[in-house]
Amino acid sequence: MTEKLLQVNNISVVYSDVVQVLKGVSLSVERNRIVSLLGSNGAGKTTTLKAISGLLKPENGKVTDGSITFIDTDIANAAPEDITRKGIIQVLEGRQPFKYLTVEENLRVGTAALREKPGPEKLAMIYDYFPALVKRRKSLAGYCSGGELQMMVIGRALMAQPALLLLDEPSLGLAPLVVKEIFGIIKRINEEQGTTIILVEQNARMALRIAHFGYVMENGKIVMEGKAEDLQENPDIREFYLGTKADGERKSYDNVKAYKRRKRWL
Amino acid sequence: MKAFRADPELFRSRREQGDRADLSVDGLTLRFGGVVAVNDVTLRVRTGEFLSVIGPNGAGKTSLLNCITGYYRPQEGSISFNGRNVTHMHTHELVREGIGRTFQNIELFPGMSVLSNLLLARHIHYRYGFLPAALFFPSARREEVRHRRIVEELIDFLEMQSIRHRLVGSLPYGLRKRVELGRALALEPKLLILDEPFAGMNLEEKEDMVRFLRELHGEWKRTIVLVEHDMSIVMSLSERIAVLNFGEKLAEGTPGEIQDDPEVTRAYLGPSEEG
Amino acid sequence: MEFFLQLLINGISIGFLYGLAALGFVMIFKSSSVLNFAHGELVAIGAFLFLTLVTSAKIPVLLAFPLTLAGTFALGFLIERVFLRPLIGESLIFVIMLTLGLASMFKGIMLFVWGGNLYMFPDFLPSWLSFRGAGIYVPPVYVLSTAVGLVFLVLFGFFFKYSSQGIYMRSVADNQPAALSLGVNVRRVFALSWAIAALVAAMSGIVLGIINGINVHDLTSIGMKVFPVVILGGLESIGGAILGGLIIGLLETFTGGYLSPSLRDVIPYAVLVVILLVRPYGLFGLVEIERV
Amino acid sequence: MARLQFHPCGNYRESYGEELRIFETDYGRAALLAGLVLLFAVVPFISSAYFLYVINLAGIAVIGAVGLNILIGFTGQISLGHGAFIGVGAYGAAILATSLHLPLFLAVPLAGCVTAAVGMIFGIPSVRLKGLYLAIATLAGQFIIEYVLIQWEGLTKGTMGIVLPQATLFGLPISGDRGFFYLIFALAVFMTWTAKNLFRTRSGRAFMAIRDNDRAAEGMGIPVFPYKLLAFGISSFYAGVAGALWAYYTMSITPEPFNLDLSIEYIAMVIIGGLGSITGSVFGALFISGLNEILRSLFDLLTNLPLLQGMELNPAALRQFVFGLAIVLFILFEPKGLAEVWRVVRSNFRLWPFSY
Repeated sequence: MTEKLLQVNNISVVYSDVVQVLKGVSLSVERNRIVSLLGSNGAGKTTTLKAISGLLKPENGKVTDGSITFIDTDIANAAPEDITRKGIIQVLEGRQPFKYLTVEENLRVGTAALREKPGPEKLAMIYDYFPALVKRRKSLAGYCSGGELQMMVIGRALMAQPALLLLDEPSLGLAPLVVKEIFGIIKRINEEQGTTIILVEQNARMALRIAHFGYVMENGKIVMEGKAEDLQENPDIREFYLGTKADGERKSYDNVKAYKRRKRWL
Repeated sequence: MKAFRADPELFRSRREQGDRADLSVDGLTLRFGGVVAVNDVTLRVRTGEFLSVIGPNGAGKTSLLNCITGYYRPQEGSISFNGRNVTHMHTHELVREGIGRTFQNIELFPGMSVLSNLLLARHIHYRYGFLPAALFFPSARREEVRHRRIVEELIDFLEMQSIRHRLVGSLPYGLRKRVELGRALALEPKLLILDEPFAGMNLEEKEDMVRFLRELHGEWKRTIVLVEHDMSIVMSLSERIAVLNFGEKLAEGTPGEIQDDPEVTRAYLGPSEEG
Repeated sequence: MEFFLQLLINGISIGFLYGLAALGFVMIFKSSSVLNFAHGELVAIGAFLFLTLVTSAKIPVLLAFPLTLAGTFALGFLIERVFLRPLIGESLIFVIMLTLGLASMFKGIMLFVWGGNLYMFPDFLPSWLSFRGAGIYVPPVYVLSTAVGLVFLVLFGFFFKYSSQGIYMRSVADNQPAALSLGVNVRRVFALSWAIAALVAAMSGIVLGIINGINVHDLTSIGMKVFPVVILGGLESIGGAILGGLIIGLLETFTGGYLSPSLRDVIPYAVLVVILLVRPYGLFGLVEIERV
Repeated sequence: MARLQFHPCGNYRESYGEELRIFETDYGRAALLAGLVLLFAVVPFISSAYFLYVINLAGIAVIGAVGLNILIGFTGQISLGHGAFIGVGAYGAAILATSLHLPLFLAVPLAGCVTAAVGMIFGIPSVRLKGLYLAIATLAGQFIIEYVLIQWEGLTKGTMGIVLPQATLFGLPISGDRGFFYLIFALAVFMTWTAKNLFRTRSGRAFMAIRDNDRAAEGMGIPVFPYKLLAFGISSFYAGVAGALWAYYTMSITPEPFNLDLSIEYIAMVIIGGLGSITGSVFGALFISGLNEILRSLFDLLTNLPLLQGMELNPAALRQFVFGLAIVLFILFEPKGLAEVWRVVRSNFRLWPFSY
């Protein structure tokens, strides 16, 4: 039950041989868990995901130090085709649909990494998770709304039968109701399919609610880690990520002052 | 509150026109290949007001903004700004009328520095002609310096001093959003339209942005239209909220009224819960 | 009337040939959004390879044909490997300029080897392929070009619409990072599309060679002719490529037949500009989906 | 204020005006001045007639290449018709000089204006066409202009060509290569400088905005289509001036040289020099012109070799191949072009002996 699926060991990532983005990041993910990765913009969350999925390479990035062990092989700097074949699929930030393909064709591309193409029951399963997609199956993805697209790209990734699903900001730019729906589905996928998930989110409140474990990143380093329940109780997390005051009351933007309180770990 | 370091008059290139920004949208309808994106929407924005537009994804919020800013041509209805019918104006003409905006998916010039991005937004405020520029007459040089000074003021205001020479493409998401706000401000718009400026930001960045917007509205008396999904921000900043659903206006009112509207709760907010 | 009919038939056959040449071009564009300026050179290389195999190496035609196709397939593969692969992820303009450079290089090599002379294939098409009647005569090669054009149209159409590999190709052209994230083998897609494109180009080169004879300048200029063809049809459309080919083929033959031969080469471009002004994405091209 | 700055170490500038300078250091300005003195006072007197001829052609190419880079490199509109526009300039000047008997100082700028007008006409498709579709529309322009140059015999005398009168400037005959050297390089330096100015001011920035993101450019109040047309106009004006000078310099013109190959040659200059760099276009033009001459001499050498006497050598083949190879190698190994090479060399030189 507590078997390690992924072990990221002290990795450093450098872009174009000059810009160092990650400075010794370690994290471990147990099977069947949702692990949430929190942190400010530019902290290196997306880079961490890309280091795992191998998508650094097309952007001139490289893991220069440390190792990434998936089950029992080191996948640091491996080609993205090989990593996806091992069962790690990343859902990119900003959705990235194939605009000129229909929704169903988009889903079909999801099977690219599989040697044996699944039958129609797989598609049916996706439509079961995302009923909103059924009536859009024949329309071009470019004409779908943000919520539909987010469902489509998660569905597309599910088609690949991932062992480890990397989700980058699935709630970006979505309406509150849709965000709730999507997080509900992510939780269901984790419970019903047993898919292990790493979730990068700005919406810490939602993320910690469905996650089992959490990491906090700042400036290319992990600065805090713990069980999701513990993180939710941590006063710093509450102040800077959840927006709750020490007494449990929700902080309001009405009181935003002209000065900033600094984080104590910086 | 932090005010302009230098003479605020520097910023008012078009003082004679004043800050009047009355927008009225009447019976606006926009269709895209069979889909009705905006359906008979009527909306008013008064000078000095802070109006938020909320609604589910695909409800037509961005389409509405795109009609107001001239990117889309509505099939029916009219838009007028300060009493002038602007329904069929091009985007660049609307910018001259005083409507400036930011974009949902960030539309900066990634290969240019923050400074160049902001200077570009000064385009309509330049007065020198083509020939003096090509020969770089002293008049052109003086104007370049004048605009540079204005842009530096904005950089100060948005606390971007340390990144002014960085390429925009290399900046993290949250900062890019800030640059985009700066660029919209450099246009000196009377009406500032912001399309999801908080998306993808963490709490801290959101607080910074709220600070800027509050000062823009409170001190600079800008008229602002905001599209945003983060309800706590919307409720805290707006004076009035309009709700769109399936291209139609579902409700309109003060934050208090909207929060208690059962229809809005059902279509958009979902049952409230504490966490 | 007979003159008209003859022109019509000629136009259609030439049109199918242009369409065929354009198919390879569309293939590359559909998978990688690259406008291949070296396509005319690929057409010429195919024709010259076939010529060499048939005349110098004295290999029988039935064997030389598949050998040529295999050779150009390999060549396309190689071009992608050596020249285009290092540019994956670079700005598109560089890739396009690279094909311009390649075109110049290939043309130089061919001129070096074969000069500007005109060569002829030995006659090998069976006469039963021809058609005579109603006062018109359709030579076998025209029948051949029409048939080959139709076959490839159907083949390509099904390939892109339904086969997994075809959908992967479209996905790569659409959004390369997303395709990579799902495990689509982008490099294989590119290599394959270049290989197939070179093969199809060679096929049209051989048929063109039978009609007009083989000359470096004439054959490479087909590379320029595919532009109005594919643009008319819309850069991404298989059916559009064939239809564009037909339109250009007919326009050319009729201009040549009724107006003046010197106008032949200009009219397609003039028509092209007019059509593009009315329909900026060609007759069947995908309208760019822009969301602000 | 009078403090000279030789090395760019740290930002010592005291006013925004200083940041607007083309050269970061006084050293750079001094070097340019020295270069100009060398160019105008020394080069014409120590060069052989042949060398002067070569650099005169290179100077003309500089004007054309700077023009093309304004369109492709700065505004992002790919044009495959630059060769034809140069032809329009050449014919414009020739016709103005022979039919209307206009003097050179009027014929050259007027030819530029005529070409600018023609360029803008062929730029009209840019109102709706983008990227590749536009590139093909300009290709159509190339072929249509070529056709008109050959077929409109009443105006262009068709393939016969036009012979130009002796070039005079304010009554003084411009004689020989040295005379043309001053004319060509005065214009080349002036037009390069103007282009530099363009891109540190309003219109130039608008061009770059259109290149980077035309929707956002529109949102900055930049009327995109008029600016695209303007870019076509300016670029063609440069082409027209280059063509006019070429016509006067070679004294007689035919439609033949202004074909697609010339367009591609100019694209090669721009790519090899570096897209979006004025300095780069200058380098690119010099490089390609130099390469042209080297290939020509190399070919002469080869044909005279007894070993190769029997072989039928094709000069076009060699040129085509080396051209293509140069483009391919630059794109593969230095896509930012000679401008980048120059920057690296310069900064190494400046920081020598401490490279870090």
